[in-house]
Parts: sequence; structure tokens; C-alpha cells
Amino acid sequence: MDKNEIKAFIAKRVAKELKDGDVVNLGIGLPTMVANYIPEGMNIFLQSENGFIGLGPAPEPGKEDMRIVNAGGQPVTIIPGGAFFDSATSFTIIRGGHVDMTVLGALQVDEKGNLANWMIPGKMVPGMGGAMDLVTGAKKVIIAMEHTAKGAPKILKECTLPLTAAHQVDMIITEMGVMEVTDKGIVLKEINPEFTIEDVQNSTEAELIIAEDLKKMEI
Amino acid sequence: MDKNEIKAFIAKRVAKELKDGDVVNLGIGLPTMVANYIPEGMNIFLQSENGFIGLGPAPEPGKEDMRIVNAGGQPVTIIPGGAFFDSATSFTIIRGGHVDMTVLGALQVDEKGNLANWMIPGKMVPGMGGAMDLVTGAKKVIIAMEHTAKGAPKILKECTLPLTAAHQVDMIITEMGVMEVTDKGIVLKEINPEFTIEDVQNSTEAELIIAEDLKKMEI
Amino acid sequence: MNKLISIDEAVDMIKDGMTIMVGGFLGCGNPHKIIDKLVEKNVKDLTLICNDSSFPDYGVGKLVVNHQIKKLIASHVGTNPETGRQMNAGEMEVVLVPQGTLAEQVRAGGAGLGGILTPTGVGTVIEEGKQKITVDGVEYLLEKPLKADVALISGQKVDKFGNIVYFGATRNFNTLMATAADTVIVEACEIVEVGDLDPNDVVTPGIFVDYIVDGGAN
Amino acid sequence: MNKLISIDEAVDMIKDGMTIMVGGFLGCGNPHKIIDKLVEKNVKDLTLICNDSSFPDYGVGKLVVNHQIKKLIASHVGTNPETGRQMNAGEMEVVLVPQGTLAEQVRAGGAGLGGILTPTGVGTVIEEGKQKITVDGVEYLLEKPLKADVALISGQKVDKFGNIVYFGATRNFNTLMATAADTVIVEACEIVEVGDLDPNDVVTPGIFVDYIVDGGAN
Repeated sequence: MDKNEIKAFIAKRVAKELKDGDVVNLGIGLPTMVANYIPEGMNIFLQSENGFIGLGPAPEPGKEDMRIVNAGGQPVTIIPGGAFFDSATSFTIIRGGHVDMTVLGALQVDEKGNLANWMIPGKMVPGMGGAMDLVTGAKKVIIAMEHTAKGAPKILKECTLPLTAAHQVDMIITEMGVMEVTDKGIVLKEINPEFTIEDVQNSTEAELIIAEDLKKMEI
Repeated sequence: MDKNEIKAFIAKRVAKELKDGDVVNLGIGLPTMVANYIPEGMNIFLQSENGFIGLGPAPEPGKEDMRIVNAGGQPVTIIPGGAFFDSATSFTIIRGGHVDMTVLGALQVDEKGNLANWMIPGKMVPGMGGAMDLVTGAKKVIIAMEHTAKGAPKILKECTLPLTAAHQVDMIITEMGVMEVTDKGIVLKEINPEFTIEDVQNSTEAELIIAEDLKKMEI
Repeated sequence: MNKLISIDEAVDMIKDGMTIMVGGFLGCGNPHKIIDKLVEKNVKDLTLICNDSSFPDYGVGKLVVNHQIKKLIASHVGTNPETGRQMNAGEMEVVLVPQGTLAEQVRAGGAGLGGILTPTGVGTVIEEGKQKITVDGVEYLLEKPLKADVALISGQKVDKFGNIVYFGATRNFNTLMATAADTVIVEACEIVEVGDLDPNDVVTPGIFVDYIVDGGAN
Repeated sequence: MNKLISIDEAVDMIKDGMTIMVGGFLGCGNPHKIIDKLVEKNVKDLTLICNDSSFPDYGVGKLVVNHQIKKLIASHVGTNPETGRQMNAGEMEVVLVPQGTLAEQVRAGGAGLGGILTPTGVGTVIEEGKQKITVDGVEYLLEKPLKADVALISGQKVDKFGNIVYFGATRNFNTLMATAADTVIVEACEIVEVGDLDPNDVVTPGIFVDYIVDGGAN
């Protein structure tokens, strides 16, 4: 798989976690692609932390309205049944546990469910935006990312970068497999048949617990 | 003056404290009467803590809408330029210092600016409603009341009833005079010429400081 | 995803001993039809969080008169003499809370906050048993969030997804309670189709609402 | 009670060294005309409270590029490379705040609260220097209120008393900042007469607004 295929593969697998009626916040980048794979007939309400629920697709060229943009500042649309609100309401939804699932990328994630995805000291300090609230408040936090960065593991025993939140990650989905963060550590629940368990462990710093009923990762 | 004349007299004097553009919250009873004496041409915005600004007069008989009521549950109207909002916004206005003046009655008020007007233990416990927030948050707190209760002083050295708020009262207006609460105590600023200074002091437990430029109380 | 249910189905979700929040201010904005059914079904031992206990024959006041409330958390009870009687007789526990604090407590419950610091109540009996916290030299009371099993609210126009528009002074605590309960049921004066409400006008987004009951014009 | 002023009059109220809040999210909902005039007048040493520093050539981003900001309090600065450069070069102080916390801090400033307790940031560098308070066994950070000398906000339809209706995603921090500054100036896309807005539709009541500037369609 090339880069784009890998991303699409991960996004498709994340989409299988969606349940009808879910309120979902998708981070920028790969997580945004999940919206392309929402199963037919399923009602998913995408929340945009800048102030609305019911995020729709990009408008037709020429129909952009810069007053209706997503959290990345790009013109989007709102679906029927959607609603606009202010930032206090937006984070009442997010912090208050009214988001069923958030999907975010990571620089690092560790076996305690810690996540680092907002800064590399002295190098990249974009700010956390709404990520810290999202990871703290969403009912289910899924990290969707490539398994490694230029071959180096991103799933660690302990994050070394400044944390976005402690003990909040529930699930990690990469091109190699699907992992759940549990009290005992990270459990490999599904594996992409293109890889062996050894391949996955070799690309992971944290020691993986292999699920007794390890399944084939399907999309 | 009979009871009603006394109340009207006090309400008229309170109305002289209003300034153009003021946001004002009037308590139930005597304070509500202040609305009848707003000087011509002055824009005063009456806030109703149950959820709107721009309280208007009672509707014509037969035009009552039980969805538009004041904080006492009575049908009212809303003036052009008014706005409805929820209780959180209502108390953002009140607690946040956006009310220029509140006018309330009192069971007791003392020389430290303490106010008691929400309960008599074991006897009358209606609850404080919005009074505690109003007295704490309004820029200016005016107590408008009859000077005594059945002859017993209500302006005391120290309140004996449970307080509504500590150190918040700015001014006391009764049928006998106008008093300001200062760091040094209660200063009699204006006196109703129907009474002598001795009359007022005899009806007041707190020791009054007589303003050097004591004026005649006019309405 | 059909949120429309009957009043009977709604009231069946409320069990003896539950904590309920009910929107409204002296009955204005109470979900009157649901309350009447709650009286009829005689659900008992409820903890009621509401701005007030209304009047004896109007809105939540009827629940008090019918002895269905074990504990009341409210800012004002003076318009319902039966509340005072039950309180003094020890038949019902009443916790009086400043109105602005009650609003913030419900909001904090819905917004995932651990509490808020308010100057209201400092130096009064309200501070008893509460943590006092000094911020930049000023004393505040720490007031904790409130949540409920079920919130019963009312709305003027409600679309079938649960987006709510209010009318007049009915809004009060309804917006806040919509965020702070495990199950949120709205009694709608008028039910409209999804898409009929302008997304700029919606006050309570439908994601907060679990069920909709047709209340008809109130 | 005439709140209508010119953009020049508005910007003249903003002095070197002041703390200003500016509504908007990556430029969406920024008061663009006022910002352009602020760049032109070159007011200096401002403390800017805003969700983000937008893009270099859009909205508040221009103030950063023009070196008018001494201190920035924001949740995100990644879309304006000049912010990062000035921050790393020590030319501008940047305080990064989680977005939901920033919203609550501004709201607390406007609502007269001494602060709020949030779980966001616990266990991260965000907790440095902050009071941690445990409520019912859970740890929270105490986040203090934010206020400003001037708030510059934008609205879609604004009546001459200052009642505001917003459009789309422009609302964001505008509603909150309208409550939290000594002087509040709104740039209106459209100015209407008092009484033209339905009191049920008003989002920001006019009592919060001191001055109105005609911004024209944005």
C-alpha cells in the first residue's frame, strides 16, 4: 500500500467503529477521511469544535461561504438538522461527555493511554486547540495513525513528548492492526494479515498483549 | 401619608437615582413601583431574572401570554429592543456586574451594608431566588422600604436574621430619608421635612451620621 | 433514531427514587403534560431539581402537593405554601440555592466542569459546609455540579431530531437541564420536520435530546 | 444612547499596552474592518486574547505580522508561522490555553465567577503553576477568569441598541467576549432598527454592547 492507500485503509477501519446516531469529532488530516467511509444509511453527526454540529461535505466550487468553515478554516456545509452555537456550547458538548467518539492523530501514544500530539518542544508548537478537551471529554478516544514515523515506533511504553492528556486513549488503529488500551496494557485485537505478530511487535515499543481471539483486520 | 402614599413616595425618590441607559432589576413589591416613575425620555432597561431584558408594562386584559411573565409569574410585555435568554445568561448579566442598579426590599439592613431579606428561621423560608446574586453582582444596591416594621427599627447596628449578602448595600431609601452606607457607617444625606433628625434617629437602631450638607428629600 | 414517544412511554422512564430536573420558572416553561401524567402515575420519592416549586395547582407544584418529592433543590419555594408545610413538618427535605448558583451548577454538570467559584453567598449561611477558595485576594464559594437521571424540559418548536427553539420567558433552566441528565425528554408545543428550523436559530442542539413528546400548544 | 460610531472612533479607544479580546476562529467571525484600521493606526504592545492567531494575511494574524502584539493568549497558533517565529525569537509572549478552557475563562470573566474547575489539562504541562482541586475524588485544574479593556467582536445583524444575531460559524468566542470587557465594540455586517430583531432570536443582548461600527458585508 502507498501512503494514500494506508491512510484510506486506516480511515475505513475506524469507520467500522461508528454506531448509528453517534456524535463524532474528527481531527484534522487522516481522521477527517473517516467521514468518507460512513456506512450507508447510518446517521452520524459530525461536530466541528469551532461551533456547529452537522458538518457536511465541502461546498460546490463557487458556493463557498467563509462564514461556514470547519475547525481548519476550510469552507464546508451544514446538513439539515444541524445547529450553530458558540465556543462555550461547543465545549459543553465536548468536555461534558456528549461526543460519543473522537478520532485524532498522534505523535506518540503509550500503554497507559497517554497521548502526545500537540507539540515538539523547541520545534513545533502549534497549540492544542480543542484537542485536550476532546481527548478528556469524549466517551471514546480513537487514535488513527500510521504505525510508525519513518520506521520509529510511535506506540511507546511511555510518551516522552508533552502530553495532550493522561490515561484517555481507548483504541489505536493503524495499518498493522487494531489495539485496545486496557489496565493491563495494549491488547492487539485485530491484525492486518499482511503482517505477522512479530512485525507488529517489532514496530511497537510497548509490549503488546495478544488477544486470545486475535482477529483478522477487515475493512 | 397612608401606606400606599408612603410606598409611592419612596418609589418616586428611588426613580431619581436612575440614569439614562441604566440596566435595572427591581424586586417584587414596592421596588416594582419604581417602574411607574421613570422620568420621561429616559431609556431604562428593566431586567427580569427569569430570562429577559426590556420588561414592559402588563398586557391589556385578554392579551396575556403565560409564556411572557415576570419573575413573580405575572404576565408582562417586552419592549422593542428587548431580548429573551436563559437563566445562565440572566445571571451572567446579574453576577457579572452588568446590572447598574438593583432595588430590593429588606427585613433588616445594617451599618456594615449587610442585608437580610430572604428568611425568618422557623417562620418564613421562601428562599432567596435571585436576590443573593443580585445584591452581590449589581453595581449599585438600593434598599427601598418603609423605615420601620410596626414601629420596630429595620436599620440596625447588626442584622440578626440570616444574611442575603454581606457588605453590599450602597443606599437606603425610606419615607424618612435617603441614607448612604459608607465605611464609617450610615450617612443621612436627605431628610423628609415631615420628620426631624431626632425622629429618624429614634426609628433607627444604627447610629446615623448626619451629612454636613443634609438636604431636603424631594421627589 | 426515532425520538418521538408517547407521554406514557416518557413517564415510564421515571422510576421511584430517581433524581429529575424540570425546566421552568414558576410554571412558565414547565413541561405541563408530562407533569400531569407523572402525578397520575404517582411516581414516588423523587429528588426534584427545579428553580422553584411553582404554585400548588400549576406545574411542578402539583408534584409537591401530591407528596411525590422526597428532596427538593430549588432557589425559591414561597409561592407554594405546601412546600413550606412539608419542609417544616419534616416530610420533605428542601435545599435552597441562590438562583444564579443553581443555574451554574446545572450548567457545570452538563459541561463536564468540576464546579465553579461564585461570590454569591459568601458571608451567609449558604457557605456552610462548602469549600471557600481565594483567587487573587477575593473569597469565593466552590459550588459543585448537579446532574440528574432524567431531565424533563419544554420547547416551543422542536424538530424530529430534537433541535429546540424557545418562546418568550419559557427558556430559563430548560437549555441548561438539556445538557445535564442521562436521559433528556422534551415536551414540544409544536413538532416540525428536520430541516424546518434554521440552524442559526436553534437554541438547544438536538444531540442533547433523547426523546420528544408532543405536548400540543400550552 | 447613540451607539453608532465610525471605525476611526472605535480604533481611537484602543491605546498602546491595552488588553483586547477579539472574537473569531481562524479569521471566521473576526471584525475584519476594525482589525485593518488597527493595523493602519499601528497601536502597539497589545495583549491579545483570541482563539488563535489566524493566518498571516487574514484577520488578527495581520496584527501579529505587524508586530503589534506583546502577549498572545490563544489555543492555537499553528496556522500563522509568524507567531511561531516571534515566539521562538522571544519577541512575543505566547500563552497557550486549551480551547474549552479559554472559552470558560472568558465566560467566567463576563459572568462574575472567580474561576472554573476543569479536568482538561490534568497530567499535562498545562497544570504548571495552577491550583489543583479535588472534588468528590476527581482532580481538576482551577482556571481563572479573563477580562479585557476592550472586546472587538463581529455580528451579522445588529440593531441600533446592540442586539446581535450571528450567522454560521462566526459566533464562536464573540458571544463570550461581549460579556467580558470594559468596552465592547461590535462590527456589524448589517445594521437594523431597534425592534427589527425578534427578541426570541437575539443571541447577544444589546446591554452588553457599548458601540456599533458599520462593517458592511464581510
